[in-house]
Amino acid sequence: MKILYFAKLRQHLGKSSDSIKISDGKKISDVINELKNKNGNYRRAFDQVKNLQYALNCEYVDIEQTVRDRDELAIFPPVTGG
Amino acid sequence: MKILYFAKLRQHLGKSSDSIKISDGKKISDVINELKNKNGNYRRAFDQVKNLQYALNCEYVDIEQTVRDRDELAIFPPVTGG
Amino acid sequence: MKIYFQKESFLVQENFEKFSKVNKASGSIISFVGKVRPITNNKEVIDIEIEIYKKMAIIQMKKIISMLMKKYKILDYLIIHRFGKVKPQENILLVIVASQHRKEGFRFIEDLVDWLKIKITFWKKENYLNDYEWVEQKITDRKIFLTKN
Amino acid sequence: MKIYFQKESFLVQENFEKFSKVNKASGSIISFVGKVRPITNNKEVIDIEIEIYKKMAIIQMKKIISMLMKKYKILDYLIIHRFGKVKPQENILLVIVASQHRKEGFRFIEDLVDWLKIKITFWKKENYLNDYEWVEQKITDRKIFLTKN
Repeated sequence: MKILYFAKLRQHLGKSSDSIKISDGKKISDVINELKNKNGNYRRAFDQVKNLQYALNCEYVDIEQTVRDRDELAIFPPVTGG
Repeated sequence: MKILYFAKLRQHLGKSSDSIKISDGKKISDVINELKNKNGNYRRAFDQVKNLQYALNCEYVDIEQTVRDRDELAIFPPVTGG
Repeated sequence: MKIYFQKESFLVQENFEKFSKVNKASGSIISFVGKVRPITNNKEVIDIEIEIYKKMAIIQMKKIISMLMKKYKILDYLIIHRFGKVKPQENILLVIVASQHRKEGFRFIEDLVDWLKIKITFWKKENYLNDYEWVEQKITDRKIFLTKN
Repeated sequence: MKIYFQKESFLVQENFEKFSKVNKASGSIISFVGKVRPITNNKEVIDIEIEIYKKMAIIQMKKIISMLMKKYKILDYLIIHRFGKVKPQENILLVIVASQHRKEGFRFIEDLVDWLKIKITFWKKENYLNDYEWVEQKITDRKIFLTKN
């Protein structure tokens, strides 16, 4: 699955995307736990950046949303444009 | 007293102002009755133009407001600028 | 903080540019342009004539603005309202407002235009090909008056 | 009916002029310009960097507009939002809307900017002389989100 990071989260992670293999039916919260178990850098980034929001294929979704391997998941802090 | 007419009322009267002698303490309604008694032209104009509004020295007032001879009275239909 | 009631036509762009330069540091600039519609009541409008009671219009405008300035934090405004003959598609009214935050700018400009339409002494006469009509105040505008008064 | 998300700076006047020409027959034209404030939190802003998730921004913007077009009678709109580096006093956002009547124009433009600030995937980072800060979403904006959602 393609995972995109934006803004403060992207900066803390030091990267703007990941490509990881996911078994269909997992929740976004599971995916994040997997990422956090990768290493301390991921753990710190996800712990430090508050109020994260999630978009699946460009639609806002809840952290409990299930995902498929072909989805595009985006994780980011609340938007601040305009 | 100086009396100013605007818009449809001005057009119906065929004039934009009058200067008439008024004894202090009269109401605007009295002034209008005096005008209407002048001739048929005034009567028709004041009968035909609806929802007239009144301003005394550039402030909106009620038809029962009393006036003084040195006041400037303006009579007009509701405004439609903007 | 300028108000112009004028016969002459004006360009929005020019005024906007000047206003923006002066208000470079403001976070929000909102503008409203009211124009003459070419068709009303299914009739083609040849031109409109706008009558003004200027002395009262100035006094009432200042009152409304001072009331709104107490209500909303505004950095600057510009108001231009034309009178005399105005052709379809020409501008009648321009209001520009600069504020730190957009919400107060929106409230200020919308309130100002609402009040203008029910308090400021302008009257419009629409000339059609073979007749004319004095524009009547809209009930919707009057309702705003009643709720705000 | 155009939306631009672009790196390049833009002039409001030019866009306004073009838009007005196309929408000559509309009774009301309202515009909103959002600019970079030179000072925030008592710190001088050197510049800001705006990050975008473009694919999602376009999809979400179209959704919001189609929802608002059903709600309000609008004749035309233009939206420009910049990303990349933007300097203080420069424009970030321009929204122009043409409508027959002003009230629907005001509602449309205000709702659109509200939604934009809580739904459209842009993020701002403010750079100061010796440090920087990611801008946080305003609680007031989030409240609008909660009441409208």
